[in-house]
Amino acid sequence: MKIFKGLALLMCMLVLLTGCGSGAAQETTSKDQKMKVALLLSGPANDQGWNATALEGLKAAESKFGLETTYSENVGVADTESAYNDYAARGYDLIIGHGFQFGDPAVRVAQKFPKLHFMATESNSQAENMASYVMSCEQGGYLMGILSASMSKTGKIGVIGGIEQPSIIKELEAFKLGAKKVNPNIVVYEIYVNSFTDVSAGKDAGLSMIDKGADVLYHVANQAGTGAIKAAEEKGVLACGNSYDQNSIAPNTIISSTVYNMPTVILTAVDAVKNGTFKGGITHLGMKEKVVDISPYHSFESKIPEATKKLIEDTKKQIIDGTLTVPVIEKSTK
Amino acid sequence: MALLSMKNISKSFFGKMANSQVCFDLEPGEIHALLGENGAGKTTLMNILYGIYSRDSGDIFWKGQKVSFTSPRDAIAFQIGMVHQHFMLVPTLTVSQNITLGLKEKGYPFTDRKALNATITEVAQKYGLQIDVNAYISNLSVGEQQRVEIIKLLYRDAELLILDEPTAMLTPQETEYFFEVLRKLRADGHSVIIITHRIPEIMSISDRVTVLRDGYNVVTAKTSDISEQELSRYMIGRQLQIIQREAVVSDTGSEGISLEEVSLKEKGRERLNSLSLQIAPGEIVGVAGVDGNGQKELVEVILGIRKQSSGKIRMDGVDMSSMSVLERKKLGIGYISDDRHQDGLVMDMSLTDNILLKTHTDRRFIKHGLINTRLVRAETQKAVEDYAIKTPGLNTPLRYLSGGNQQKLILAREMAGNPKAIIAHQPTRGLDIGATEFVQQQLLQHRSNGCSILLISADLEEVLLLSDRIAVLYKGCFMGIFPNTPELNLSQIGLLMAGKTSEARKESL
Amino acid sequence: MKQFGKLLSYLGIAFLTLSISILLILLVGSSVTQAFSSFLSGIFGSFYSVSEVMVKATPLILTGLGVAVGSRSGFINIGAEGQLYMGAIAVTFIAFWLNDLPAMVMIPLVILGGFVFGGIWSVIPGFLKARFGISEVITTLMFNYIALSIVGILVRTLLKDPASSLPMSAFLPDGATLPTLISTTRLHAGILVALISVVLVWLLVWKTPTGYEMRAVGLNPRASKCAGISVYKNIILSSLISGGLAGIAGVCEVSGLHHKLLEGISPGYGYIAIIVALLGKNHPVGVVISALGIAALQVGSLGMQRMAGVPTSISSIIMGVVVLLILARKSLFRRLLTDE
Amino acid sequence: MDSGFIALITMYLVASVRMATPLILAGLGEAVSEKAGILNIGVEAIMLSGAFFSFIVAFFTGNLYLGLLTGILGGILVSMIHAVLSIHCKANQTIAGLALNFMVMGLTSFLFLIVFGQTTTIPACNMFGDLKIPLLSSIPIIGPALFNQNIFVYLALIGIILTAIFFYKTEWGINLQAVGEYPQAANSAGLNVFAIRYFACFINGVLGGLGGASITLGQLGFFMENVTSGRGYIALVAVILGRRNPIGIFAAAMVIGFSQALQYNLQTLGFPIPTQVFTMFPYLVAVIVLFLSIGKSIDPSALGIPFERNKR
Repeated sequence: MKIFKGLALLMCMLVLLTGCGSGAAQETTSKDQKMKVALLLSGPANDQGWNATALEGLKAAESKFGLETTYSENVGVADTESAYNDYAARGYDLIIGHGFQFGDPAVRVAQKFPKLHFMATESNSQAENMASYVMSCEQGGYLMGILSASMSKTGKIGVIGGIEQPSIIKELEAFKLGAKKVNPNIVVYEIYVNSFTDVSAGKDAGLSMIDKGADVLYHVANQAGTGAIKAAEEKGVLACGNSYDQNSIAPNTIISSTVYNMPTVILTAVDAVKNGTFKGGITHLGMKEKVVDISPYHSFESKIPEATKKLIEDTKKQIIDGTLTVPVIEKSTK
Repeated sequence: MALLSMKNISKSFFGKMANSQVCFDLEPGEIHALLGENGAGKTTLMNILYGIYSRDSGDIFWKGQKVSFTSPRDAIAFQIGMVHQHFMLVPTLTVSQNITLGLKEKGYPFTDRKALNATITEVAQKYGLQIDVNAYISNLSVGEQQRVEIIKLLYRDAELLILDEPTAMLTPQETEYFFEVLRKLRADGHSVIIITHRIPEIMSISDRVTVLRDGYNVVTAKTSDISEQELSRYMIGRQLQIIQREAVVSDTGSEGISLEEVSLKEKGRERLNSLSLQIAPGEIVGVAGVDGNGQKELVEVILGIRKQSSGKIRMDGVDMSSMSVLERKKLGIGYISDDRHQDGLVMDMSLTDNILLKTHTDRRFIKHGLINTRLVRAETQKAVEDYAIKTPGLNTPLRYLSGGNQQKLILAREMAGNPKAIIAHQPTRGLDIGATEFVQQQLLQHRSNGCSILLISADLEEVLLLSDRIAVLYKGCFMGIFPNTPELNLSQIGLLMAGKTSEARKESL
Repeated sequence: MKQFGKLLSYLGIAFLTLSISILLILLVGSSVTQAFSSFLSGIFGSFYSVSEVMVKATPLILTGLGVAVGSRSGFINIGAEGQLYMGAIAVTFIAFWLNDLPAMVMIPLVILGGFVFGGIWSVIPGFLKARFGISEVITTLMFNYIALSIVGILVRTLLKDPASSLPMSAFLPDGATLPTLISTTRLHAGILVALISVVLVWLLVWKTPTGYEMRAVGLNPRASKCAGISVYKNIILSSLISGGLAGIAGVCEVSGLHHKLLEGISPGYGYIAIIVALLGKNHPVGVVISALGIAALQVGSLGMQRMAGVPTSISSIIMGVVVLLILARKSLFRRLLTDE
Repeated sequence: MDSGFIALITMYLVASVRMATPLILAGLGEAVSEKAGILNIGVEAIMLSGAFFSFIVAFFTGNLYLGLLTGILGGILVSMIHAVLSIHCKANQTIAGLALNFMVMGLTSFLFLIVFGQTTTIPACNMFGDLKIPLLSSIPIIGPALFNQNIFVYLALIGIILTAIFFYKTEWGINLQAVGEYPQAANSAGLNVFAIRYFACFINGVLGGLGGASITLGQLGFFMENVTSGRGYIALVAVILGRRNPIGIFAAAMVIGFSQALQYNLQTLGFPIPTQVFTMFPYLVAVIVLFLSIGKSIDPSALGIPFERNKR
């Protein structure tokens, strides 16, 4: 029983300390005109992928519009709603959750704070003041499919997915379609490693594809995908990056990368809030909006056949002007 | 010059003195007996010498040089060896591996096992000890294990051998043979300290004797200068009270406990072999025998802790052969185990909770499905008063009570509510003389109340003191059941305990 | 004097922990005062934040209680995490299977279901331990991973919301959701379920013959056997209750908080539960206090991250350090604790 | 056998060995520790610490061997904390291991953040390349799998042989077993129980640290938070499956590695099996094996129980 006394004492001390501390913290909600934006990330902010680009986007928006920004990393499913709520309670005008699982909690909190704006990426939830911004990642995946299939000498390529969920599946499927367009007989290996963080698993998956003859790899697996790139680099085959221009990871391996232009996504949202045009609902942002793009070829500029470059350029144009719609397949056709 | 000299050794456990200012010395080439009741501090003193316990104060001199052993390894380096009462053998290793354990033999760590085995066999044969060096300890009998322990010391060239109750497991005949080995060792220049509480053995083997009582050393003397009676007085501190056993005539008409050809087979070994026995109300049947001949099995089969392979066990005519432990206890059987720490008590629970160990299913103590705490406390309070249990409080964990008080609590619990039968296995083990007498008085008290009592004790004297009849148990068989009369032939009992049926028959002629 | 020394030793642990946290905050380059004030305002700053502590404490109380019940009878349950997920699966299954039942019937039913599912998940290791002496430490640990995988499979197949492509179930029918207690917060009736469980477990373990048997078996199985108490039965029973409580934690998370089944609903509650039980000395009241304490630590460190930029990994470090210090307490403060 | 089949088998084996290496190293360490009676479920923490420290030093010095050494030191550090708690403080070993997992997980990601900050460029170091052993590597099938790998694979193989000799051919193995089975007897025979247990924990730290380093310096060339992703727990499974026998652990780790390799290959073949089925495969196998080995429990008797010298 004595330990309870000790614990109780500790709690008392904490309460006392709060008395001294909390006053100062509360006063930061002053009336300056800076718009306040918060970003929630499901994983570590320095994952060199999905979350890192989002954070980069936030920083870009901050410098462009002079925002006051903050972010939380490693926000688990259980804490999502309280994170939204906490920022809302502290008067953040726009709160962004980066990932599908942020959708439902955002809707719930949004109903409590009708004057604030909420957003989640890749989700399908919506409310009056809650918007889902879906990036048309499949457009990037499609182009990478074309590129990979064109660069393959063995007629075998591979793609590694993280966890099997729609935002990942649609990109993998588009990759397959793109590849088939160039070479209907191409073999595309696909593996879901069931993790976005297990780098070793990503590498092992990549190696197993290379073992089977794949000579171009693509990944939609965040950190785990970095492992796949390492596998390609080690075995001297090619790879395509994802999320941002990953050429720096392996300059002689990465032909090109799909780029999610998170700054544009965030800027679009901030713009809408500023102009009072922020609307709930699902917004698709793709190549047309310059949200999805592919990176420069860097050292591969000279190695990629001109015909391929042209094909990619043309396809991109078609996507932008709407003459080509890349199908969105959210169920794996494995 | 003394070979070993221990000066003013003190040691306490949990605030209780186990040794206070004990002095002890040993001459080269002598067999020195360390005599004392259980709990007098003999083993503690030797464990301190051997480096197993650290002492609180005092000095130890070995060949005149001040030494301080912090582990047995230090003691072994000075050629001191010890055989513990509980054997220190690793069951998953072989005899040979156990004997050389901790030694750095030639080629260590890649020792040549064959060469070692040859040396071990040679050492063993020198003293006439037979052993299979490649056998695993877990497959050996208790007697064989003791042999391994002794070979282990001899192999290590121990100059001084400390033997803790070495004869507890042996039959009188084996003991005599064992003493022969000791004499051979003495002739070879070894010194021996033998811990025991058996006075006759001391008279026959030792050169000198030191008596410990309650952690103090009382006397050290030449064995030839002292009589058994004097030793007994020193050991006990006063004259033994002679317990009078009056014949109890049972008039309850009940049958008591009866065993009918009970056998127990475990792991392919016959542990109990067709035992039949009836204990009438008001009768104490004592079981004599060397530990490990089926005593534990017998007790546990009667209580249902183990299930007999065949045979029937009845209580007052009720067949309880297939009953659970609880059902049997509810018929009115009290159980005093030989190992109170393991079997009888929950050391980390309070006195009240330990009383509950028997009563928690008793309807009397349950109200609306909950335990009636107040009633249990009252019951415990009554037990504490009736049995004069010394405790700081009813909520004190039992761990902090002395062994005697712990045992008293078991008695209070098991003897509450006038049981029809009591199974008492080593009920006085580890108790001081006062507590021992108390326990014995209680058993006799219940005997006169018409209780059937099975008493199992390694102490033949105790069996002789209390029993109406004596059954001799050897290798799971009853070698005979004899009425305990002054005409009883002790030598015959001894031979039967050793399984020597034919010689025993000769003896009885 | 003895009590005083004990108190001092705990204060010593508190001091050491505090020093380590200050060091870590300094390393990260944040201001210590700002970090601490944001930590505390993260906990006590608003009505909502206090309610958040209780929201987080709910599964910790239930899983911690489960672990505590287990260890009382010598069943070291490392598998509360998996049992929690099994409870979450149970509530989802039952809710969709019997979807039009009224809450009056449905709520008790899903709680029972969660108890049974979680219980089964821990009875298997319990059985292996009781019957064959196979260490439950490893088996319960392995069962966590299996349970997690089962959830992953189910939200993509059987329990997946057919109307959506996301790997999660549809929203539970209204009858199967626990009511929110205070409308502006997330505080749901799960906390009441947890507190009722605490009282029931306290009664069971400390006041009934069955609980007595479980405790006796935990402290000395051999003596219990000799006293006619079935060790087998009690390990099975306590592992059932232990897992069952963790299962209820899963029910509360799903029907009180998320209202649907998805992966990752437990950020390691089942593992933290072991720390909760240790700090609470395996006593129901202690479990409640330590669960609140750990929940406050986590909520506070989230606040610290949001306001002072201190990474949340700090709370994981502190939890580890506190437990290590408590394990080492008797050796660290030996001078103070002469008699313990 | 046609050459395609041989190539396939070789490929599987190479992949299995690669995936099994960290498990073998950490598993061998844990086996030594458990034989001496210390159950450390903090293998994950040991590996993570090894992975982190080996990377940090390799990154800043550019010297892989220095990194390897620091990785070992990192593993020893964590293992020794556990050792002090369980041997000296006589604490509950399971809880100590668990707490270490929490602490090291937090600490490594914390320190990584302190050192490198938030970044989108991966700080990477060199890696140990493959060393081809002449002759042996040209043995069909097992040659490429065992003798054309990086230094960690060789270390693991040497580790298996050395621990097997240590366990079954030396007096040390007997001492270890004595300490884990019946420490009182070992003490009485003159063995220093504490020293032997500390030594066993030390070995656990060395091998676990190597296991961690094999991930950063042998497989990836970089560190990320939680880079071990639960491999420490799988190593525990390997120890149980392999029954603390070095060869057994090797076999168990290979089975686990093989199941992973199989998973990837089945996926590339387009089998529509949920990936989670494969994720739980090693655990399921372990449970099934436990069921099958019922009645042959061979845990050291004193596993998880602290040894007290002055206990009465």
